Amino acid sequence: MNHISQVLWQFLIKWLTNFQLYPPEASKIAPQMDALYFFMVLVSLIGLTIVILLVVSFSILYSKKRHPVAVQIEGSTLLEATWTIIPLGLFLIMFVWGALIYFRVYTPPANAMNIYVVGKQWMWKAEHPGGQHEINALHIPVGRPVQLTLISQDVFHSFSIPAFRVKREAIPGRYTTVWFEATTPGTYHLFCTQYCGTNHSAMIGDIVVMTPEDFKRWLAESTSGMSLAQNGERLFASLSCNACHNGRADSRGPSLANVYGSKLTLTSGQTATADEAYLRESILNPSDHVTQGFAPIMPTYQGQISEDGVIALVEYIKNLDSNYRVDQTLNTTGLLPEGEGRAASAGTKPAGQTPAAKGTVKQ
Amino acid sequence: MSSTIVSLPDQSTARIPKTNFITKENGLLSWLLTSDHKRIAILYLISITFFFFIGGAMAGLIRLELLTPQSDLMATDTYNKVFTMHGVIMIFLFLVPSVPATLGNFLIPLMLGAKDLALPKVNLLSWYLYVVGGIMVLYTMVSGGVDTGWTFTTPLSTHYLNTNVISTGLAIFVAGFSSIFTGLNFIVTIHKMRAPGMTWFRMPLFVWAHYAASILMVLGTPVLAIAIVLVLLERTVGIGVFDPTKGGDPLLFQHLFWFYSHPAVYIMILPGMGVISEVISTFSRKRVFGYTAVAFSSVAIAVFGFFVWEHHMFIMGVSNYSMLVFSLLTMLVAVPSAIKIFNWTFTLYKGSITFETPMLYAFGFMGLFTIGGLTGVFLASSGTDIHLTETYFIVAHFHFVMVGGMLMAFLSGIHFWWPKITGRMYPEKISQLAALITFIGFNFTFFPQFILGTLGMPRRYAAYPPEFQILNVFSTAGATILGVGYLLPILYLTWSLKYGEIAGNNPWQATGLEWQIQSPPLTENFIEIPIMDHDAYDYEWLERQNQKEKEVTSVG
Amino acid sequence: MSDSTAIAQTPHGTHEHPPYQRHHFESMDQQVDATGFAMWLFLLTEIMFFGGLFTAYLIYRNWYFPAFVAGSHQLNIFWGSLNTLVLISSSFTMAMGVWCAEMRKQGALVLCLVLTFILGIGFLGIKTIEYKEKFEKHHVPGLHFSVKSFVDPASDPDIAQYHDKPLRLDMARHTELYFFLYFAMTGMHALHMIIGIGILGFMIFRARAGAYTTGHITFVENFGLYWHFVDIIWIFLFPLLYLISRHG
Amino acid sequence: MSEHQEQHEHHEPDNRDVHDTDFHVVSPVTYIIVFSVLLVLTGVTVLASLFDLNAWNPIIALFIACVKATTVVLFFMHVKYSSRLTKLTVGAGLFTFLILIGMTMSDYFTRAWGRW
Ligand code: HEA
Ligand code: HEA
Ligand code: HEC
Ligand code: CUA
Ligand SMILES: [Cu+2]
Repeated sequence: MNHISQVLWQFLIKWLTNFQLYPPEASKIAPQMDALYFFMVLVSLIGLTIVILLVVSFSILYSKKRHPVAVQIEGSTLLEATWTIIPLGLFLIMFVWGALIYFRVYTPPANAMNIYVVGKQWMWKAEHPGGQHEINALHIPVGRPVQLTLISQDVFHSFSIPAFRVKREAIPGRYTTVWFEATTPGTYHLFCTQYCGTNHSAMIGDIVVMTPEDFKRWLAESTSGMSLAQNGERLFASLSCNACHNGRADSRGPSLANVYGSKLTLTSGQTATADEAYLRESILNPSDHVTQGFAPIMPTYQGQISEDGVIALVEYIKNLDSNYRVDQTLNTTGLLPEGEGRAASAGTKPAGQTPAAKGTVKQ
Repeated sequence: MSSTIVSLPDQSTARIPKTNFITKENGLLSWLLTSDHKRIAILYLISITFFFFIGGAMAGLIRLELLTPQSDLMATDTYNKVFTMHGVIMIFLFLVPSVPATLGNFLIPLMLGAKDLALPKVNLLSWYLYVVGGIMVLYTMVSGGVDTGWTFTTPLSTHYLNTNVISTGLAIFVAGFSSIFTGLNFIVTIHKMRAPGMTWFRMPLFVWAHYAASILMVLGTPVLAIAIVLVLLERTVGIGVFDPTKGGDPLLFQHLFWFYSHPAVYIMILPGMGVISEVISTFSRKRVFGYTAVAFSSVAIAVFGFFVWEHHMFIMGVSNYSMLVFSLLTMLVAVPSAIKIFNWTFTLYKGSITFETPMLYAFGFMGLFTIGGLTGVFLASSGTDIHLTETYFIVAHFHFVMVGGMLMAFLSGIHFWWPKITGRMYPEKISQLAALITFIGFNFTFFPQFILGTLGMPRRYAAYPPEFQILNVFSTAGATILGVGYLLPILYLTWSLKYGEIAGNNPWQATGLEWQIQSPPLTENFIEIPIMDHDAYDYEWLERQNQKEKEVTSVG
Repeated sequence: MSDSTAIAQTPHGTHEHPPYQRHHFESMDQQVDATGFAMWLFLLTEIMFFGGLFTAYLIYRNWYFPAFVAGSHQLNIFWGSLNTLVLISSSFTMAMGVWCAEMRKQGALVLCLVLTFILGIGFLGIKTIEYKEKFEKHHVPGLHFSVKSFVDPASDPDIAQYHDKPLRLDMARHTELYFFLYFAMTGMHALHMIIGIGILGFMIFRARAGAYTTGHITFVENFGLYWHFVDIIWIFLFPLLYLISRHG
Repeated sequence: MSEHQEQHEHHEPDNRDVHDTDFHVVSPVTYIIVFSVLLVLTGVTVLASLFDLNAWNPIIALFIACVKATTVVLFFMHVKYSSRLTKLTVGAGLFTFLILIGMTMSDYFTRAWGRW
């Protein structure tokens, strides 16, 4: 008995000292989200109190003992209107307020630094533009908007950082984005919140928020020697993308320099903005959107490049502001024979080419 | 003045009527081949109780596992199977048929003054379909289980699991048709089988609620059926409608699934709301405040319930613009529920209230459903949904509405109509205690989960960071209390079958047609079809009726 | 029963009920009404069941239009049109069957039912021919599906008339989705036909014994509703799958 | 029987839906006309599909299909002569069907707005 009460006691102490009602507010959006949350809590409490107060006081006032004969009342249009309109009004406020926050969370600012995140059963892999990879962790600087571009290699996952109040589904076959700006250095939980199979509950990690200086140091220490764009460049050459996208006047494919962010007109007549998702789709499903003025000859690379590879390519194309680099690689690798352009060929190329051409295709 | 309305016949002389639907025929076959809606209701009652306890045992395992942060009681995939079976059983084999297939089946013909449902054989077929579905689920359990979660998210369920998705899918498909036929039967009955004088606005609100729920069953369930068929085809022949690697869209599955499963949550609550209307009215001796508003709000919930399914997919990559539409419509569908709550509250006003067990459960319903519903609004507001979705906040939300709401309503109804079904009263004191235990245990179990969810604890986690342990311990402790609260009724209700007081026709002095006939009723319900000449919940009519009877007996 | 409500003068109290009136109905009117209404409700569930497939069809046709064009070129308009005619005729004979039952013409009823039966079988027969062709050309999704006809249309003489441009591999793969939807939709439809034909067989048997020419025709009428509904599904499947995507 | 029937109706003028049973027996002439209309429309729709009319192809084909379906529903399925309830039921089915398709499409068609 004594033993049990001690355990209980400790338990209580532990509870009281660690008691929290909501997680730390470590991002810019968190206080805004919490404001709405507490508004809703408040409204709910008031609503609930009204209901409980009415029920309890009517129960006391009109219990059979005190009020033996019921008075029949048909209803009241005025009251009906009241309790239709007031909750409706409150709910509508919540709807508008909520939608504002929703759009804020899912509309990254233009100056955000972009980090790619690939989810797979059962880990998170983050890829920084500088080529730093991390598994089940994400290091970010404080005070800088960070955009995540998420994708899954297999099933739905969901990237959740409760302390930032953000969460976004990683979908197979499609990029999604979310952004945040961390405000307080520290380590926070990263969860996969979408049920994704056996080890769903182990698909967790740490979000490490650092001061800008620390972050710089971390970036320098964890570099793999090759940035994402450089990786992409190697792939670009080894997949012989540059056979068509060489930026020359007679090239078969459109020049990719500065294509990122531009508005393209498709043969279907629609226009499209070339964002990450568009670039990815162009590589994997080129037939879905053919740029005006070009023949639909680009082969699909579906099944030949891993998501990480696509990310590297996208990052490379994003940063391509002139065709100088493409030209450089072209000069070193030489034009590939007609019909080439398969990933498979990359591995079977004869030795003696520049190291830049020896990109590993599947990571 | 006494504080009870119970008016039982003199126990020394009272007898249970010799001929009634239970004693009419004997033998197992007479039950298995019956087409009497009352007997089928009892078959359902037994089978869903069975599955409730299996589902409850699963819940017990979940809570035990979550007592500690590590996954030490069972391996993670076992845990995943356990919560999947818990969800599947509780939803498809317990809550969806709970009130409609038992109380609804039993009462709708009685309340309308009909001899049976319109299609008695189809009704029996529904039960058999249910049983087949149930057996397939049991088969799934013994042959290794399934770990998709009750939502069957593609492509997880189609290409990444090698558990018994197919048998579970088929089970749900079959059980779905059981539900479709029940709903269809109710709609036809309500339209075509009403006794003379029973106009739409003289129907009890219980019937209105079932009418609304039936619409959802008939129109929603087939979409679930086709979604499941597509999943099964994808697993067997690999066709790719939901497979992103073949150009399919995995979100399409969720559209189809939630097109059913959102309306399904109203299938799960509306019949319960019907029960609450009856109970509140009876125990406050008053016509339900704003009868028409309550009736139409049921229909409004049913209609608007079809327009909001996407709120389960807000962060899953749906278009932002359609999110706006669905979020707005979700706000609209919440309003009719609020209307109901307030109308029930005002039914108490100037009533003459007593606090028997059904009423206690009804009070429990009102409090817990209000909390559950309002937290639903947190999730419907797209901004907060980002933070709260896929966490224990949702788990708490839906247990508040499903367990705190519907299960409370179910228990309320079971106690309320127990004397009608069996002819005997349940023991009042201990059942009041059970209601109290349930209420306390419930809050202990699920309230901490709101905080857990806000703190960010994801759902469907076999292991969790240690800082969440304390609240989880609370929750598990509460579940133990809750379990006791649910075991008690089983015990004393069984006891009462033999030892309960004889109830007589109308122990609650309620106004419904079902109370004006003997308990348990005759197989043909009414010797002669009644003519309805008064409104529902007309206590003055009942008074006059009792008066008349007294005169007759004193003269005779 | 002492405290029951006022008792209705049961209008049929003195009448013998017809043998086919079920005990719980007050009148034949009520029974016929109720079963007819139930049949309609059942058809609603069928609409929603097919609704899921139609939704999928619309989405993917919109996404992968070229694949749907190429896929629909593989369908044979002749067989499709013929089947439409067969099915419409069977609907007509069914409608006539209901009329014969109403008019209590036993021989004609049996004839109509038999004709409907034969036309139904005919429909399935033609469908089999079409399915077989798909099977031979490896156009059945999941079973060694081949995109050859789409990446290299010149190799497929059946579609020479359309002068299709070759699809690139990524788009060509999506024809599998088209064929899946083709098989799922026509297959579900065929399943309904098979069930219907089974019931028809039973009805022919009963009709010859005179079961539906006594004035009690609920069964024939409700089956008619089902049969026409299946016809309507085809009325939509035919243009969606065969016709609207012919021109790329 | 019919006398009783009337009495019956008097008892409860407002509580049941109009009976379906006093059905209008549709004459074979109507059926034959409907049948020929269906045949002709099938011909038209096949014919129309042979010409390349761009966006009009699906519109025409679906319009014809709708007309055909409506005729079948109205005449073969007797809805034209049925009670309001039956008409309402058909309407409800159609409505929910359109909700399923329409609201799902509202997601698919607006996804692009934010992306490309
Ligand atoms: C019986 C079942 C039931 C019921 C009735 C409801 C009712 C509601 N639900 Fe719930 N819901 C579920 C069962 C149910 N839900 C389940 C099972 C899930 C999870 C599925 C899964 O993912 O596994 C879920 C998930 C769920 C989500 C998805 C969350 C997510 O995945 O991100 C959302 C989002 O909008 C939601 C909203 C609502 C709303 C707005 C209501 C409304 O209908 C509630 C209306 C009621 C009220 C609003 C209360 C009464 C109001 C008052 C008394 C007024 C108070 C006064 C003032 C405001 C002044 N629910
Ligand atoms: C009607 C629906 C219903 C009901 C009644 C319940 C009842 C309960 N549920 Fe359930 N629950 C769901 C529907 C329901 N649940 C759904 C749909 C999910 C989601 C599944 C998914 O994610 O896919 C879920 C998920 C779910 C979770 C989250 C799991 C996770 O995400 O990881 C938890 C955790 O606490 C939980 C707990 C409980 C508890 C404690 C009860 C209690 O109320 C139960 C109390 C009853 C008893 C305890 C039974 C009493 C009898 C006995 C104790 C006898 C026992 C016998 C033996 C042990 C032999 N449920
Ligand atoms: C056989 C020639 C060819 C090869 C090889 C090729 N492309 Fe293309 N690419 C094209 C053509 C032609 C287009 C424009 C028409 C279209 O969109 O299909 C194009 C379009 C694109 C676009 C869209 C830009 C726009 O303006 O629409 C991107 C991005 C792209 N290619 C990237 C790549 C990458 C990355 C690779 C290698 C992995 C690659 N391409 C290989 C020919 C090619
Ligand atoms: Cu990944 Cu859960
Ligand atoms: Cu919902």
